[in-house]
Amino acid sequence: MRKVAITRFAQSAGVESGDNLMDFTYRISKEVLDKAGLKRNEVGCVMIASSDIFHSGLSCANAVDWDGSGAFMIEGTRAEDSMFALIYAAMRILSGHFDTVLVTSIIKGSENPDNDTLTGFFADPFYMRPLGINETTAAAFQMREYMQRFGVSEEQCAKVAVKNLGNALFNPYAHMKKRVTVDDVLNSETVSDPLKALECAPKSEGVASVLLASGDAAERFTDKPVWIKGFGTSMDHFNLGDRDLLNGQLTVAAERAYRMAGIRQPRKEIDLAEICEPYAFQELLWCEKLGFCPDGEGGKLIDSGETQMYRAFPVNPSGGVLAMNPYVSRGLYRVIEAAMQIRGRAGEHQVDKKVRTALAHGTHGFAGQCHSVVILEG
Amino acid sequence: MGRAVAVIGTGQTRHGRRNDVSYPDLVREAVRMALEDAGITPKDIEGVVSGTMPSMMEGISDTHLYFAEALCEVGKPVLKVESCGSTGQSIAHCGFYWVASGMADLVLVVGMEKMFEGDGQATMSTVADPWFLKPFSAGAPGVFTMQAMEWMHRFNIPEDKAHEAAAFISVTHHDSALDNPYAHIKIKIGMDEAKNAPIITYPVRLLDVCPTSDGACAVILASEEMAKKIGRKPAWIRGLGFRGEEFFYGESNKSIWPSATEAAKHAYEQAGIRDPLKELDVAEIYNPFTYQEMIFYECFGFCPRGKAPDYVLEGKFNRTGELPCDPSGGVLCTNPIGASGLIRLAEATLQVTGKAGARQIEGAELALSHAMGGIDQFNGVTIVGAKL
Amino acid sequence: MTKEYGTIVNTVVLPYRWALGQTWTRFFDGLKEEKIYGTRCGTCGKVFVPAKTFCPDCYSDLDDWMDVSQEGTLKSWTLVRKSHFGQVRQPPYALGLIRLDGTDCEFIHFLGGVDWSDMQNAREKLKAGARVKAAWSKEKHADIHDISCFEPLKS
Amino acid sequence: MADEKPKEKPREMKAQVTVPYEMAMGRNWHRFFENLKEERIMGTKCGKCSRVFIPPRSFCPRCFEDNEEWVEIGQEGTIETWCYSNLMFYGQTLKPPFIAVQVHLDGTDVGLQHRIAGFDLSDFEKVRELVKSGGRVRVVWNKEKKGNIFDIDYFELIPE
Repeated sequence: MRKVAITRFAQSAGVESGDNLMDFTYRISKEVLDKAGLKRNEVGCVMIASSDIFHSGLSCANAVDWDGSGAFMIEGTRAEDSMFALIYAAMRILSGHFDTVLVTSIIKGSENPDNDTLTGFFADPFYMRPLGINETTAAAFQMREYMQRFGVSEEQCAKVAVKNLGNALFNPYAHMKKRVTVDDVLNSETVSDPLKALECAPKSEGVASVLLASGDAAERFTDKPVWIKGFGTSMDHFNLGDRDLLNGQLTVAAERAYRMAGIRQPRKEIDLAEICEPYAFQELLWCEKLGFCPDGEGGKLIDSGETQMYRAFPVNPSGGVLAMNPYVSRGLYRVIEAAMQIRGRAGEHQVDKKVRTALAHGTHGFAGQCHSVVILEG
Repeated sequence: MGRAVAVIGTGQTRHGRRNDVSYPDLVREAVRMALEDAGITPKDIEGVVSGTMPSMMEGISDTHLYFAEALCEVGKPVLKVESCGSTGQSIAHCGFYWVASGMADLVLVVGMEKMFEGDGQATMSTVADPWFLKPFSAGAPGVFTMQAMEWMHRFNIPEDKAHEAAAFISVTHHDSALDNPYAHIKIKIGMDEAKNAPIITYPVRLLDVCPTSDGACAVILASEEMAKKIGRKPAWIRGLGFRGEEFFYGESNKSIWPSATEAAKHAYEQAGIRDPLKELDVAEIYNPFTYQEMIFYECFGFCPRGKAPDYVLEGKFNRTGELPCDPSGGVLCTNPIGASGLIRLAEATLQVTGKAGARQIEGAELALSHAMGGIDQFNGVTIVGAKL
Repeated sequence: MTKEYGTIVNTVVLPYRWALGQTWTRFFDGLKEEKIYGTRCGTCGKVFVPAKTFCPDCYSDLDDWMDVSQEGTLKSWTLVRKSHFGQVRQPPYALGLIRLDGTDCEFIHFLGGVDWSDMQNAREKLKAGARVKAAWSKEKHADIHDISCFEPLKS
Repeated sequence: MADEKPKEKPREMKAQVTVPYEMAMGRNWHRFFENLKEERIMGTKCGKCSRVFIPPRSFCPRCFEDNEEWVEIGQEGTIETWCYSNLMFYGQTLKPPFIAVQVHLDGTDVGLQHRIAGFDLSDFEKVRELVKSGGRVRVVWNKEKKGNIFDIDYFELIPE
């Protein structure tokens, strides 16, 4: 089978930008191409990811996204989520039809109304929407069940926010960065009980771009390729009531990625994880489902301190989604951060240990309805 | 290069105004038919791709979440791909590369739209940016009319001739739709009626324009090995291409439409087609407007630039002509946008597998399917053949 | 405008008319008569509420309709305190995941009859397994709001 | 209960969805609209392919390089194509009938979308007599400037 490498990448900072969407997209896509020394019209295929959550008030976001991503008269399309775009791009290379794919993911959170307003549009119009179900209320249901079933405490959940917002202080691209204590988190405004404001991700700008190349082509663009060793996605039931919110499809998505990458013992074989945790407790739950600790022991994992930046198993050294939440791009940001760590070029937030294999995770939908997992290797 | 990919099953809902079913139920209707056609069960599916014209048409975001069960997605790998009107082709391409990459042997591809649930033209005006284009939006007809006017001007096509040819296309397609059990608009019209229909946006008249439809279409793609194992007569994907132009309508030349021309060229190269008019047996062109269909004939190399009306009036693209185009009646008679591009592939598949019933083109072995999207911006083409 | 750079306000207003289809229509007709309808799957035997057209697990048609219990146990809940644009109602309001007796899934609805000024007491009252019962709206429109909310049963 | 039929025909649920956005113009478009206020039309030029863009792009989508040069553009141009719209839809900005036009302004290499007005549009046959692809038009400025595309009120026909 062909190999697929991440060769070059670029990301925007999460803070509000006065650039319009088109120029913003151009700036980041161009940065990647310049780094790779590749001309726009030499790219084999362009894959755009932009959100369908009423993205910037524009339907068919791909229409306006097209030019800035360099796709004029190039083979390409747009995917709904940045992880989907990355995976589809990898498949295009694996198919042997393309040697390079530029993946650009786009959103300007500052232009959109509240996250809750937009994620509310996931809901069906008859039942969940008139009841006001959105990503936050769904996550609040999930958090309470998590605490009830496994005795995970609010303090343990809050610790994730403390860790990640703290890590973000070292990440120049992060949107929210703060040194906070568990008490600060617990005393922050209640959003949707038991979720506190500091446990919920902001809405951020986020244009990120990655140039993928086939194994043979990769060395033209970089001396440090990061290989995509495995990927997997999986989908859960739509209706929250039809699911076990604590036992969703992440396990299945991860199994697919692990099988492809030949990973049997994730905790041992993976050196670092960038996890999509729009709500603090989800980092703990997702760690369990990814096989980093037994079920119900996410609380113990954070207590152990092992997931901190300079410890044995760093999780979200970038600050994660709590620090930076460009909705559709957030998965690709995890991939880029994981790739930076593997290359040893994450600057101030570079972890101490040698990172050979890293995991990047993305999720969208209510309470993790859809998960994507990507395994990267140096 | 890559693995061979076959279309082994197709399913379409009855298209039209479908308020007898909720949206997920409509989707399931198409999926069930495709499963039945391929002779497989939901368990056999290894991946699901879906797409609509993006969310503002539905008023629901990320519909792959809402349709999880209807699409047989639960516990399965999924991808969602969208490219406006060309979504139907884009999702088919996604399914193609999924199978070609070796990551799955059986992929379900589903496109859907419930256009009656939203306001089509209002939604389409939101494709335009709010600074420059949206203020002057006259909906989709406005865009397509400007294109038709530019084309006629550029090639000195007399308006009368174009008008006559457009009416001819309308009449023949509406006739064809009568033979298509899934078609939405089923009316018998005459030339006078088509030519004198009320003007929507001059020169485009009511009978030159596609309807608003609810509908869904599902297609099942398989690897060579799996297709042989299942043993139904497949249609092999022989070539595919997708191209897009600049967002601002005025920046590229829509009378020669580079994206349509290049997308087809890319597909022809893979399929080894040099003279499409001779080599293709049938074409399912995305034709929301009769005038646009003529521009496509030229872009796809079916006739010289500026000559489409002549060819049309000679009957070259009739069901009995040299290259029958849209024997299903096309988008002109059935247009659930997110499904429309995939319906073209499904119809092309039915043709080359000899399953097109009353609308069958005798002996069809090589067929082109196509979709267009954005503000005249995107074009996708897939060519299927009876032989690998 | 509050931003310090040039912007354009682009408010999108779109009309919709979503088809309920047979199943939702019949379900909401039931609510109008203070009945909560579910459907049972002939293959796996599970009972789903709200009624479904097809089984989310077996993909088979569901036509075995039943009038399910209006009481159930609370599985999870949240009290929404923060406002956002287009919210369904003014916070605070609470939502619950409720397993209605005899069904095999959770039903979602508002929670009422709880004093939110005393959170400790509220949490005690709503702990996992708490029993709740549907309270009906006086005015009915054959929609989900025909049920006003679910209220804790006095234990 | 299995044989009970629904009491009513399937219904529809009507709703109106409102979603507010505030979108950045970006430097180039901001400058463009500021110039409109002063009745000047500014475009940008690609240093590589020399095409002049209006709206003024900050980059050339084909060459993929920054457009650094600004050029003032003429206020007259040629009609590339046009469309008489009598189609009404929800939330439309311009009320029909109106004439949408793509104008090739002198000194540019692309078409600009705007409208043609300044005469009675109610009779289509008369409109058809007057408006021709290839015909010349000129800018009519809005007296009241708001820094948006309607600072150009419309394009008027230049008699042959």
